[in-house]
Amino acid sequence: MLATILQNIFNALQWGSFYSMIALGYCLVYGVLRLINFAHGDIFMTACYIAFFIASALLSTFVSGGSVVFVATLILTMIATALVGVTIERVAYRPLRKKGVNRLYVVITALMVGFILENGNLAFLGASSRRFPDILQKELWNFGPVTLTNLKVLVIVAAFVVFGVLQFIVKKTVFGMSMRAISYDKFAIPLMGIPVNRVITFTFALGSSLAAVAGILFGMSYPVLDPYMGMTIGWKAFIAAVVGGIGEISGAFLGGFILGFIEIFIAAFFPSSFKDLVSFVILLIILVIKPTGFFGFAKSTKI
Amino acid sequence: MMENHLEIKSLTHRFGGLQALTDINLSLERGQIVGLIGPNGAGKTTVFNLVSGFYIPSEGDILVHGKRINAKKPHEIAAMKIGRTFQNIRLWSEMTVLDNIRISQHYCLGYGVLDAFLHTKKYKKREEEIKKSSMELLEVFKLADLAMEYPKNLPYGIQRRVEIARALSLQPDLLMLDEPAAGLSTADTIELIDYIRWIHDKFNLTIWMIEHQMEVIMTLCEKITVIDFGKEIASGSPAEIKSNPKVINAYLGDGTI
Amino acid sequence: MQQLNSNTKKPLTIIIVIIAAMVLLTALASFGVLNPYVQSVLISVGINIIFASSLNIVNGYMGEFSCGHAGFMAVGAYVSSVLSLICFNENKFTGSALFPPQVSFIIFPVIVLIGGIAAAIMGLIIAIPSFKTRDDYLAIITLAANYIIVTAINNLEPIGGSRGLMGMKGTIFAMTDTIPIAWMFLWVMIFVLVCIVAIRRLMGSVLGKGISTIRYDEISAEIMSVNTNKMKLLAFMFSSGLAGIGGALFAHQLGFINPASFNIMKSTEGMVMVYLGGMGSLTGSVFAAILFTFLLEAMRPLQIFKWVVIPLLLILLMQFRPEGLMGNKELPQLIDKFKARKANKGRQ
Amino acid sequence: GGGSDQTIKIGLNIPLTGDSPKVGEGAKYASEIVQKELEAAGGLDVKGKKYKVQFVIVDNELKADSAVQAALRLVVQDQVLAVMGPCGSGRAIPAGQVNNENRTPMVSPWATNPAVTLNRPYVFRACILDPVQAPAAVNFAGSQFPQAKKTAILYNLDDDYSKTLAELFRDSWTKSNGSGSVVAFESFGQKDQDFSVQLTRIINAGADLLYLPDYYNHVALIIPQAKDLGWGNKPILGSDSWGSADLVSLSNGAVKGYYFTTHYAAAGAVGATKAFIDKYKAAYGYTPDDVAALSYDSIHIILQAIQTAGITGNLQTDRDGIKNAIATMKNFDGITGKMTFDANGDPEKPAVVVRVNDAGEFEYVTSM
Amino acid sequence: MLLEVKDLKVSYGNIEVLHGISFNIDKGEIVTLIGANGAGKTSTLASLARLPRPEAPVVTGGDILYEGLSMLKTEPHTLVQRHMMALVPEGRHIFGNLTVEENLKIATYPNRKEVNKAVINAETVEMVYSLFPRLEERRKQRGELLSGGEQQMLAVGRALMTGSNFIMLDEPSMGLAPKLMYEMFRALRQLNQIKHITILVVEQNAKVALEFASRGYVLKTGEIIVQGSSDELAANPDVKKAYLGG
Ligand SMILES: Nc1ncnc2c1ncn2[C@@H]1O[C@H](COP(=O)(O)OP(=O)(O)OP(=O)(O)O)[C@@H](O)[C@H]1O
Ligand SMILES: Nc1ncnc2c1ncn2[C@@H]1O[C@H](COP(=O)(O)OP(=O)(O)OP(=O)(O)O)[C@@H](O)[C@H]1O
Ligand SMILES: [Mg+2]
Ligand SMILES: [Mg+2]
Repeated sequence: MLATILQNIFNALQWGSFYSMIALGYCLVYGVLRLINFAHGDIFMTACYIAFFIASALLSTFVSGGSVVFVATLILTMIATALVGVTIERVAYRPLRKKGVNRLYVVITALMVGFILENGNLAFLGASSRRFPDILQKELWNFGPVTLTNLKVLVIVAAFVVFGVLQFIVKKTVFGMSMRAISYDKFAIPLMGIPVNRVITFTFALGSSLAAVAGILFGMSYPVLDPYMGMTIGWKAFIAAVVGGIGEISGAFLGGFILGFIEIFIAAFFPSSFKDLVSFVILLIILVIKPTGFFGFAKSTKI
Repeated sequence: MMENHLEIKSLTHRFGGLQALTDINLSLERGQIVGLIGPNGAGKTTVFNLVSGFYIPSEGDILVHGKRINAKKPHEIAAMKIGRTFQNIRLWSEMTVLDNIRISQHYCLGYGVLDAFLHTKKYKKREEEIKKSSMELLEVFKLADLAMEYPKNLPYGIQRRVEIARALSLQPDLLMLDEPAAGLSTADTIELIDYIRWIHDKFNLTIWMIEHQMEVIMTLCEKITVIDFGKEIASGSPAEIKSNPKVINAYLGDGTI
Repeated sequence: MQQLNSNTKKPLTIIIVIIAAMVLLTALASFGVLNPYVQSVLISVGINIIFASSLNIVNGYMGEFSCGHAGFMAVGAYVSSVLSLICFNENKFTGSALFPPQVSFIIFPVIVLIGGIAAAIMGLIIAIPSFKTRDDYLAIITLAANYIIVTAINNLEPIGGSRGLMGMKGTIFAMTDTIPIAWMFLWVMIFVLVCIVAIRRLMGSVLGKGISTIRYDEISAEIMSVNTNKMKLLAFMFSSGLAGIGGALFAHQLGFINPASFNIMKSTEGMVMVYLGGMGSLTGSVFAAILFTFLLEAMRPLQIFKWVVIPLLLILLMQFRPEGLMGNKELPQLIDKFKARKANKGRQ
Repeated sequence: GGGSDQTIKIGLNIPLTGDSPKVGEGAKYASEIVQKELEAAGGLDVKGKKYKVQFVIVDNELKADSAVQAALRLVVQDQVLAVMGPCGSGRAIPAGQVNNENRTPMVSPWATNPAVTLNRPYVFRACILDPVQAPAAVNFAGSQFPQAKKTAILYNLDDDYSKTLAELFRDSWTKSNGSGSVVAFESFGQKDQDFSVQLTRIINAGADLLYLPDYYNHVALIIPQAKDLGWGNKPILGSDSWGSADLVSLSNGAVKGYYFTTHYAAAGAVGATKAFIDKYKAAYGYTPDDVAALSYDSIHIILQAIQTAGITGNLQTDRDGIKNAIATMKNFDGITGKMTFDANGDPEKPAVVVRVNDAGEFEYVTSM
Repeated sequence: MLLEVKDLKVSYGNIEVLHGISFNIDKGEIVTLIGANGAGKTSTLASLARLPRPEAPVVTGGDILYEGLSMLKTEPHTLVQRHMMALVPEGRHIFGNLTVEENLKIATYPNRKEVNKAVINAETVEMVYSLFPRLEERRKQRGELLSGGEQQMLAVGRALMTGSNFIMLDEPSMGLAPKLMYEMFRALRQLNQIKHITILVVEQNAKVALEFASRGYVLKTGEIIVQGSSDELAANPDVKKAYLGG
C-alpha cells in the first residue's frame, strides 16, 4: 500500500510537472495580454514535432544519443518554437490588438490558430503518428518497490528550474514588472519609456520556448506524437493555471501539480473510470470555494 | 427636531489590517445639503461605499429613516431611494444614454420575465411609462437629444451630467455625490453649484457630497463633516470649518504656492 | 432618434409572412421538393442558430466567457431522448411505449421543452458560482462543467455510456406515420422562431437590459438597483435552457447521440459562431450560424484541408471585421446607419 | 443514356480528420487500389457491360452528426448506389440508420457493435463482431498461457469499441476462470498519455496476463510504461485495433512477441491477400492494416453484389438489388477470409490470432 | 527654445479637435494651458507625448520641434528613454495590479543604462516619498486600492521617477485635497528651480494654474485665443469671466 502511494506520488510529481510547464506558458501570455492563448497547447504539439525532426536529424549525424544531442535539441527547439510563437503573435494577434478590440475576439483567433496548427500538421505530415527517438539512455532505478527512471526525475527537475527562472524574471526585473503592468494598463507603458511591442514579443518568445522545453521532455516520456496531442493537455493545463490563480506564476506552477496529483490519486483510489469526472468536480469545488484560485486575487476595482 | 434621514453610529471599518475608518458618527436631516471633506485617503469614499452597501461595516450601524441597513445588498439599498455618483465616472459607456436612465427602474419594474416574453398588457404599460418618465427626466436635464448617444462619445462635462441624471432617475430622496466637480473647469464648476442647488429644490432631496473644491462645498453645504485618517476631526457650519485650525492644517492648507 | 420608437408594435404582415413561409417550406419538404439532404442541412442550420444565439446571451449580452455550452446541449439531448424513448418506443426503461403514436406530435414539443428545462436547471447550478466568480475563472467553471457532464454520461451505463443512445427517431416516425409531413423540419423552424423572438423580447425589455449592464459595469448596475445575481441566474438559465432545446432537436434529428458529440469541440464551435456574429448581436449570431454551417458543408470536398481553410477564412474575417459581422448592433440599426450615411453623401 | 449510366458511384463515408485519421487513410487508399484494379480491367464488368466506377469520398470528421450529414449527402445528393463505411460504431450506428431509412445498402468495414446492423436490412459489415472476438481471445489465452489464471484489463473509457470488448472479455474470462479471476479492470481517457496509475495498480494486483483492447497508439505508450513500472515479461494480449503498421515502430519494438486477435494476418499471407498487401506497400510504403484490408473487402462485396444484381438504371431498384445480392451472398472470397452474411448482415467468419514476430510482422498463429 | 509647436492640427478619426495651434516653451519655464472641458487640452498633451492610437489622436498637420528637431516621427517610449519628456496622463493610469513601490520602480526603466542608476533611483524615490508621505505609508498596497488622491500622487511621483527634464501634467490637482495640491505645486516649483525641470501643466483650476505658471495659453475649442504672462491673463477680462468665475 505504502509502496503504491510512494510510487503514485512520484508519478503525480512527474505528470504534474508537464501540466505546470504548459500552464506557465499560458500564464505568461495571459499575465501580459489577458489573452487566453488557446493555441498554446498546439504550440506545445508543434514543439514536439520540431524536436522530433531536429533530434532525428542530429541522431542520424551523431551516431548515438546522449546529453550532447539532448542539449543541442533543447536549445534549437526552444529557438525554433519561440519563432513560431512570435510569428503567430505578429500575424494573427497584433493586428487585432492594434484595432483595440474586445480581448475575447483575440481568444477566438487563438482557437483558430490552434485548429490550423493541428490540421495543417495532419494535412502536410500525414496521418501516421510519429515515434519520438530515444535521445537519452533510459535508466531504471529501483528504490525498494518504487521504480523511477532518469527521465522522470529530469522532468521534475526541469519544471522546478523553469519555475524559478520565470519567477525571477517576472517578479524582480523591471521588464517583468512591465509584463504585469501591460495587462492592467497598456496606455501608460510607453510613458515609462517601455516599448510595449517588445515586451509582448519577448513574452511570446518566452512562453513558446517554455512549451518547447515541455514538448521535448514530453516527447521523450510519451514518445508517440500525433497532431491532436496538444489539445486536451492544453485545455487541462489552462484549467490548472486558473485554479492556481491565472496570471500568477506561482499559481500556474502549483495548479499544474494540484491537477497532476488529483488525477493520479483519484485514479489510484477510485475506479479509474471516474478519474476525469471526480477530478473535474474537485477543481470546480476548489474554484467555488476560492473564486480566484489559490494565488490570484480578485481584480477588486476600487470604487 | 426633524427626523434623521440618514444616521451613522460609531462606524468602524477595516480593510484586512488597514484601519480605514474609526468610530464615525454623523446624521443627515431630511432636505439638508451636507458636505464630507478630508485629506486624500481619509476614508470619505469608504463611508459612501459602506452606506451604499459595497462593504459590510466592521463595527457600527447605518440607519436610513431609522432602519438598520448594514447587511443589505447595494441594489436593495438603492431601492430604498438612495442614489449616488462615483468619484470617477461609471456610466455604461456602450449603452445609450436613454438605457442608462431607464435601467434604474429595475427595483420597480412591476413585470416578470414571462410578461417580457409574451408582451403582456402589464409589460407594455410599464415599458411605456418608464420610457416616458425617462425622457421627461432627460428633457429636464437638457439631454433629450443625446438620448440615443453612447456616453463614451460624450465630453467629460456632459458625462458628469448624465451620471447625475442617472442617479436621479432612481427617484431618490437621498443623493450622494462623490467629487462631482472633479475635472470640471471653473466655469462649469460654478454652473454645477447652481445646478445642484436647483435639483435639490426641484426633487426636494437630501444631498450628501464629497468634494475637494472648496467653493462648491462652502457655498452649498449648511453642515460639513471633516475626517482625517478615518476619524472625525471637526464638523459644523462652513464658517466654523473654514476657521478651524485643525482643519486648516490637516486639509485646507494656507492657500499659497 | 430613429431607434427611439423601434419597439413599437411590429406590423401584422410580418407575422403572416413568417407563418406563410414556414407553411410553404414544410410543404416543399413534405412533397420532396427539398430533398432530405437539403432538409437536414437546413435543420442543422436551425439547431446551430439556437445554439449560437443562446450562447450569445451569456457570452455576448452579459460579456462573460462560457466555454461549456455543449454541456447544456447534452443535458437537453439526453433528457429528451430518454423521455421520447419511454413515450413512443420499445425501450429498456418501461418496456413498451407509454403513449399511442397518434399523440406524438402533441407530446413531442413537450418532451423538447422538458429537455430545455432540465438544461436550465443545470445552468442554474453553474450560475450560482458566477455570483462570486467572474471572467476567466467563470470560464473555467463552465469548461469543467462541460467535461463533468460528458464524463458523467460516459459513466452512465443505463443511457448507453460511451456507446451512446439511439432509437429517438421512433418518435419522429410516430409523427410522420400519423400525419405524413416533414415534422422534424417543421418543429425546428418553430423552435428557432420561438427562440429568436424570446431572446429579442427579453433583451429589448428594461428587465433584460439589466443583463447587459453586467457586461459594462456591474458595480454601477447594483447602485442603479439592478439585482445582478438575479440577472446572472436569468441569463444562465435562459441561455442553457435554449441550448437544451437545441440539444433535444439535435438528438431527434440524428436519432443517435453519444457523449463525444457534446465535447469541448462542440462548445468551441458555438463560441466561434457567437464571436463571428458579434458579441451581443442576435442577428449577428443568426447570420454567423447560417454562414458557419453552410461553410462546414460546402468545404467537405476539401477533406483534410477543410479544417485548415475554414479557420484561415475566419481569421481573415476577424482582421476585416474585428468586432464580428455585426459588432454589437442589430441589423435594423446598421440599416439605419447606412441610410443615414447615404443621406449625408447625398447632401455633400 | 450517355456516360452518366456508364459510371457507377460508390460512396465512402470515412474519417479523414479527427482523432484517428489513420483509419480514414487506410480506407481511402484501399479504394484507390480497387480503382487501379478496375482501370486495369477496363472497368467493372456487369453482365457483359463495362462500367466506370467512381468513389465519392466524404470526411465524417469522426463525429456522429457529421457522419449523418455525410451519409445523406452521399445517398441523396450524390445518388450513390451503395456506401462503404463509416468505420467505427459511433458513426456507423447513426449513419446506418440514415442509409436504412433511405433504402441504400451500406457496408461498414470494421464497426464491431451489434447495434450497427440490427434490424437494418440495408446495413452490412465485413468484420467479426465483438461478441466473437472477445471469447476467441479468452480461449486462445487459455490454450496458449495455461498458467495465466488472473487477468487485468485496461481499456479506453471514451471509446465504445474498446469498452465493449473489455466487458465481453471480462465476462467470458470470469466464465472460464471463475469469479475474481479478473483482478484489475482499469480504464483511461481517449487523450490520456500517462497510464502509470492504472499500471501501478494492475501490477500490484498480481495479474498474470494483461488484455489491451485499445488502439495501437495507446498500446504503443502503455506497453513500454508497463515495462518501466515492472510488468516484466508476463504475456499481453490485444485486439484487432492493434493491427496497424505503425504499432511496432511507435512502440519501438516493445510489442514484439505479443499476440492479438484480428481479421487477417499480413505476414506469410498468400494469394489475393498477398497481392493486395504488395500493391498497397508499393503504393504507400507501409503494410496495410486491417481497416485497409476490410475496406478493400467491403468495396469488393459491393462490387460483386452489383455484378450479381445488374444495373437497371433505376436507382432504387439497383439499390434493392445490391442489398439482396449481399444478403444472399455465399462464401464471398475476401482477403480477410470467406464471408457469408447472416440475417443481421454480419459475416460468419473466424477470428484470426496473430503474433508480432521479431521481424515486427504480424504472423498468423491460429484462427478460432 | 525647448519645445516649439507650429500650427498643430489634430483629429480623432475625421473629427478635427485642434485647428492649428502654435505655442512654445523655453528651457526651465513653467507654462500652463487652460481651457474649458473639451477645449483640446488633453489632446494637445497626448499628441506632444506621441501616444499611439487608438488612445491618442492623429496629428494631421503642423509640426512639433524639440530643441529644433521635429519629433513627429519619434515613438513615445523613445522620448521618455531619452529623458526628453514625461506625462502625467489624465485619469491617472497607474498600474493597479502593481504595488506603489513597483509602480515607482517600473518608471526607472529609462535610467537602466546610467552607471550610478542605483543611487539616482534611490534619491528620486526619497524625493517622491518626502513629497507624498502618504505613498510611503501605502508602499506595499496595490495601486487599484489606493484612494483617488493617492492614485494622483502616485501618477505624479511616477513621472518624476523617469528623470525627464520636461514634465507635462494633465490636471494634476484633480481630486487632490487643497492642502496637498498647494504642497504639490510648491514641490514642482522647487524641482523647476533646483533641477531646472521644464513644466507644462494643464489645469481646470485656472486660478491655481496661473499662480503656479509664469506664462499661459488659453485654449478654446481647439484654438488658442489668448496668451501671455500669468498676470496678464489673470487681468484679462474674458479670461476672468470664463475661467476664473467672475
Ligand atoms: N478595497 C480596499 N482595500 C484596501 N484598502 C482600501 C480599499 N479601499 C480604500 N482603501 C484605503 O482606505 C483609505 C481610504 O480610502 P478612500 O477612498 O475612502 O479615501 P478618500 O477619502 O475617498 O480619498 P480621496 O479624497 O483621495 O478619494 C485609503 O488609504 C485607501 O488606500
Ligand atoms: N477618443 C476620442 N474620440 C473622439 N473624440 C474625442 C476623443 N477624445 C476626446 N475627443 C473630443 O476631442 C475634444 C477635445 O477633447 P480633450 O479631452 O482634449 O479636451 P480637454 O480639454 O482635455 O477636456 P477636459 O478638460 O474635459 O479633459 C472634445 O470635444 C472631445 O469630445
Ligand atoms: Mg474618494
Ligand atoms: Mg483633459
